[in-house]
Amino acid sequence: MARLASPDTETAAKTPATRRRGELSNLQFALVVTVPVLVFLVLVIAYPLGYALNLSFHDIRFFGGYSATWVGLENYADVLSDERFWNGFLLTVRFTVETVLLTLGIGMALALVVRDLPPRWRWLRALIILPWAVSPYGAGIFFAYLGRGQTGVGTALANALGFDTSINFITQDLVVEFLALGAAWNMAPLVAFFLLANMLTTPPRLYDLAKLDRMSRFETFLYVTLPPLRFTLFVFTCIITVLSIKTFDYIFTATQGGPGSASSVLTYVLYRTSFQNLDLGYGAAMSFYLLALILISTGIIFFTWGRREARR
Amino acid sequence: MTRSRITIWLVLAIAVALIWTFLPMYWTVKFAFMTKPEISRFPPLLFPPDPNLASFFNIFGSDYTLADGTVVPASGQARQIILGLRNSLIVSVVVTAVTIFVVTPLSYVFARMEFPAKGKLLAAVLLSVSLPPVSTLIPFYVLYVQLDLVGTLFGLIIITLTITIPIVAWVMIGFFRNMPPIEQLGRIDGFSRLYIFTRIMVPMARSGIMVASVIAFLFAWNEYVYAQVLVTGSTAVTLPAAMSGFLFQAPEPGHLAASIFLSVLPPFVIAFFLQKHIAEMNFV
Amino acid sequence: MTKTRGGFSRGFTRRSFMATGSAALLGSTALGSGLFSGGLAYAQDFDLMATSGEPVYFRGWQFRTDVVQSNVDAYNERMNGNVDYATVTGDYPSLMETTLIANGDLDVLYANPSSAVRYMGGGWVMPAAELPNGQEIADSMYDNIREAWSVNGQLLGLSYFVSVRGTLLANLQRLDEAGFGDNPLPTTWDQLYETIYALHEAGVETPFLPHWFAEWFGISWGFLFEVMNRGGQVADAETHQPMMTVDGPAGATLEAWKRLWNSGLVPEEVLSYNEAAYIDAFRSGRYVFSPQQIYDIKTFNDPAQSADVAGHISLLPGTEQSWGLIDSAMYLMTSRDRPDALTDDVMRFTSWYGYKDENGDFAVANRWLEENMLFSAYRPVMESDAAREAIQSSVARPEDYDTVLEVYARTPYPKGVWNVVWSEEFNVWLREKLFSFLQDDLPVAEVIEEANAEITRLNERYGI
Amino acid sequence: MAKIELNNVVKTFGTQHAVKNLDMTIEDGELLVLLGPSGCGKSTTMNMIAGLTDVTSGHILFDGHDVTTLPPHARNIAMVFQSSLLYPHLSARRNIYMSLKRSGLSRSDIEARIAKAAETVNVAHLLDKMPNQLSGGERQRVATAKAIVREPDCFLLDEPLSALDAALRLTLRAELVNLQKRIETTMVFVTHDQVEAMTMGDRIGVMRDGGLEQIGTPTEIYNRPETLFVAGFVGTPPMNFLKGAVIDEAGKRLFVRGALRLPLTGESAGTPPADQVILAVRPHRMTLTEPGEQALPLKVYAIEHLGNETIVVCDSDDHDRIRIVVGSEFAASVGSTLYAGLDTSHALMFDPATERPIRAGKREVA
Repeated sequence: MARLASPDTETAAKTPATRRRGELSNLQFALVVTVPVLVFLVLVIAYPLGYALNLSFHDIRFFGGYSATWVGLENYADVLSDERFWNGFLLTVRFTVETVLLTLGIGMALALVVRDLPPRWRWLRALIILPWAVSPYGAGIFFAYLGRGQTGVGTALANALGFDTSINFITQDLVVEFLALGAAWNMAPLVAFFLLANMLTTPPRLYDLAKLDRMSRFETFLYVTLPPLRFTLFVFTCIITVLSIKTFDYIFTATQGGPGSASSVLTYVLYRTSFQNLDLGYGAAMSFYLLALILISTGIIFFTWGRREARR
Repeated sequence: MTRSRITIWLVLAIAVALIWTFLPMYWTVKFAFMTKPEISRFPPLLFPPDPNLASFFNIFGSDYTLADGTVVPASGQARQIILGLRNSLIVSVVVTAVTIFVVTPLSYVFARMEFPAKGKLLAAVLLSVSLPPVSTLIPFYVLYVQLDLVGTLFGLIIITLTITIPIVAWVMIGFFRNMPPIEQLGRIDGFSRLYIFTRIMVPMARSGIMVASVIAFLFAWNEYVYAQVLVTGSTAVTLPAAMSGFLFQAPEPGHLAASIFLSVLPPFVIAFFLQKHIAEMNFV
Repeated sequence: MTKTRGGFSRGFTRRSFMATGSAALLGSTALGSGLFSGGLAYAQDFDLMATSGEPVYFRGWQFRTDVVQSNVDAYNERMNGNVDYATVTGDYPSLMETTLIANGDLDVLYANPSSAVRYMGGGWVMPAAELPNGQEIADSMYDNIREAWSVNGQLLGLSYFVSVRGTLLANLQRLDEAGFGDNPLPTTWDQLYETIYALHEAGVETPFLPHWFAEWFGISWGFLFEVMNRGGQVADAETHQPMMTVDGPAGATLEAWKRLWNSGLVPEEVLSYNEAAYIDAFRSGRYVFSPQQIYDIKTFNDPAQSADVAGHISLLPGTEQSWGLIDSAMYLMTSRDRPDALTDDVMRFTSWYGYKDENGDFAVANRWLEENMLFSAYRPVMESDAAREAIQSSVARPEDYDTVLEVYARTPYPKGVWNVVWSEEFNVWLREKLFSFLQDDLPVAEVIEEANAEITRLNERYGI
Repeated sequence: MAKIELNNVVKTFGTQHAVKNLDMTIEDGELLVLLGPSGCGKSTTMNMIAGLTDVTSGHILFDGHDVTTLPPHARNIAMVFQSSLLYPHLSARRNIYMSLKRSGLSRSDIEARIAKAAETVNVAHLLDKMPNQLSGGERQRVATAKAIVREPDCFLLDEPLSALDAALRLTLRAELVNLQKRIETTMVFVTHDQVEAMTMGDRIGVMRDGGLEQIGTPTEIYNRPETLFVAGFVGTPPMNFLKGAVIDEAGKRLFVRGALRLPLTGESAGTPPADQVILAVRPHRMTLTEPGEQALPLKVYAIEHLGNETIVVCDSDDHDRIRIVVGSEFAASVGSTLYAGLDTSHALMFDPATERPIRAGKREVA
């Protein structure tokens, strides 16, 4: 047998070069699918940003006659000397750091638990994902009822065990930690699943190696399980940081920023300023500090950690 | 997998994981099966003493007679709950469909093609992830008033897309990046870019698209901040906005719990059946 | 008939705001429509039949929406109306304000007087005085309430309900258990606090649930009424100048609060309660005393709703001092741009719903009284036999009927801080400051000084 | 069947030059192997031949026709990708079918061709399996069937065997060569494995940093490497390099390095004197010897027994790794010193500055 070709098929297989005209180039194809979406997105980014930017240079008043007075950078300067802003800022940072650590830690723990499930028990994995499907405001309601001394599980258990006391987590000292725990409850399953997907790609031989090296469980985790997960952890650190700083509905339904202003994170301060006080110019200026906080935090994470991971 | 044996530690760990997962939900959802006095009892009850389904009937507008003959009246919020359920389904399904339809080609292009200004455009897409809804609410509201979109499903769908598109794009770009260079195979076989994309890449990306759909659906279904301002008190009210009526002002923890229970069912079902795809798609 | 609705300035206001951000996007809303109000062909009898066929948007917060809906249905059916009713949930006053600023689809809404004054200041409200039967409506109200609801002599809205927030409720059963059953109930705040500490000595862990919850009508209102109950004023009713002093009622209130907080008798979580949690907490029977809505006496004494305390909830007598403040709500009409015919329909519906129906009955007000013990501003409603029956069926002891009326009659209204455009802003400020006062243990004098300064600042800002 | 010419082909990605001024001719029916380390531009070159990557400048000709701007399918080529890529969601049969879907052939013709191609590479029994049900070797065969079913003018294979184990690679290598000879089609084969290149190629093109270092038959490449890089890259074990100098001593040229003084013989005898040269010699051309002026002292680093022979891996005095092939019975302890002599008639001399061979009389040119 020499060749498969037969004369009649040869011409057909040799398609003439005419198709080239009908085929889109990379750029054209990219333009066709991206431009409409990008225009949409740019509008929905640019419009509110531009609007808010304009507001932020004005003092907006609705009462005693509407007025918008140009005040330049005054709003921005005022924010920096606003005690409520700094209080909210510190609470946001505290909430975010705690949420990130708890979410990653708990996500990791969940992943380790479901990884080791024997095949017949694998269906349990499906249950662990469920809290992720709960909305932030739903999670807020759950944790409000769970944490309050009046309705909470602490009080119920304490009394069931015979202690006549009320255990309350919604206190000035604990509320942020408690909220972070709730946020972690909400988001950790997703982290767990992506970590699990990565863990399953680690060659089992490495674990045998670790055993031969007589590594302790902890060392095995540290030197075998953890390294391939680092990029995933980095990505989720970024995601959870952004989501935590942005979070509003969760805190709105859980504590309304309370008790007092103990959980009035920046988004809540912003909500009060813009919605309750209708101080729109000032609120807009504050929202740019909030945006800056988000960008700077993710920037810091990227430059101190992400670039190292990306190079790897 | 290092050890697949069931040890006492593993059982313990599973127990803790399950308690962690279900306790917070259970604690509120149990209210749905309790009467008002039972809910407000102090110290709080660990279990519904005499479970009943009154709240579920009430939120759909029916009175319910308890075993002892007490009639629990229907909720006045029932109309909004029913409306909210319908609207939430419409919004979520439409948003999911549009998001997937738009984002799949978008992220494919960003993940696998080179073109000018790609980096900057990508940055713009991702920047919109970090815009907090609280700060864009007022501008959007004003715009919507001018466009007469307040209180419309269409308006809510548009604004929800601004949340889902960047996030889903983010996930899908990662997913497409990790796929083998299959389009080269397709080009050798003489297929157009459109054919390669629609008939080869999309079928191959099925599990990624599934996960992206779940994410889009969840974000749309769970959206509350914009809905609160844009559609509360209108015929376009969504379930979260309708539910919040049980949370503020007049106390109806039972109804709240019943409607939360209702509201987590669809995402639960979806997440439950699609979780295996999540484990498959490894996008980062 | 000419009316001064100020339609022009209102339209202008909104457009200016929107133009601030987006001149290019601005569509041209009909400027002229608001210029002259719908000239209702005002005849002797106010014809309540709707004519325009266009929807009238009626929005309220979530309270017995079943009752509201059935009332609205009745109007729509009998008066050929096209009223679209829905509840607005969440942060009600802020959401309403946003809608009003934006000239959204909203014609009739619930509003507390302080919000109403603010909306009026924004130029978004068509006062009730502009109803063809406005004078008649005003005349049938109790004077003190009409005054509370008026700005510059103009009645803002119609009566939804009048209640006493901060009526001091007592759980008689818990008092008995603690061995205090035979003691007379406290009649002043100072006596109340003494009893609370005595109860605590006697082993009651949580004798008092103070009005310190997180809603906009929570802790700040708690402060307002305690100051007034002690005979003080937060700000002058006419000039709105601050009137708090360290050695006066304001100081006494804060001193009492500080002692209560530092004694640890009040769980910190109260500070994060919404009203649902606040009512549930008292309903659980955990607490002995608590300032609550007067109409919730009915809720708490209803076995179907509050099995643990039903039949045991009484109230402190109003013999020595007042308790609480007038918490009321109105039906307000907005001044949004809309066709004149529709404006006429809005007026017809508001009058029917907020005053008398086509048969001349206070149908809606009477129903509220019967179903939920919601009091009305209309004298004929409150002085009817039906009202007596409604109240008597809701109280724990027969003698409480008189106490209810006694407390109701004495209740003050904080006009100085409520009938002013900055009321909500001051409220938000006060709320945060009071939380901080408790949690950060701020000195009493400092808080009072700052509160006075804040009022002065707001007065200056708004040129009052 | 096609003769493929690359004329001054350049490919840049941004500022990075992936392929630099490449001139190359692939003869009709020839199996050309493109060999080089990863990142040398060999895959880019193949992609340009296939039409998958646009050429920045220069021309590609198939049988004298300029195809530079033609899309891949218009060039009538077939390609097998790294790890024998297949559409993962399609069966083997559908995968092969996809090659002809756009050909315009009738359904029955396509069926016949698929059957024939499957038979040719012996995968007829696998046609209804999905790619993830196939073993590595089976995938490779299916990918080959998918390629030959088009009856292309040219096969392009991009490291198709790289993910397979050694034994399977050996088998499939022979199969591919056999197939190529049977169907007499031009084939370009990209690999970084020099053994694969030597065993398969009619000719080998060695690439480095986007440029062609040398193109020639395996024998030429092996015996007459034209650059230091090629010399070091091709051959197992690789060539040994010794730095030193060439001096003229009484009309005879000597390679001098420390105490070592080696008279140059054979071709290298013509090497002009130079201060710095690199002497390259195959391990097979070195022998163990007694200490002396012509012996290179080495320290044993490792000993690799191959059965028929033994490779002694040593460190030279200036820490160059030197390998010597000796008889299979050789034994020595690691760290011990031994002495090696070498046959300079088989040694090549390179100029370290240009990395090119120093030929007699050409020294001054460089």
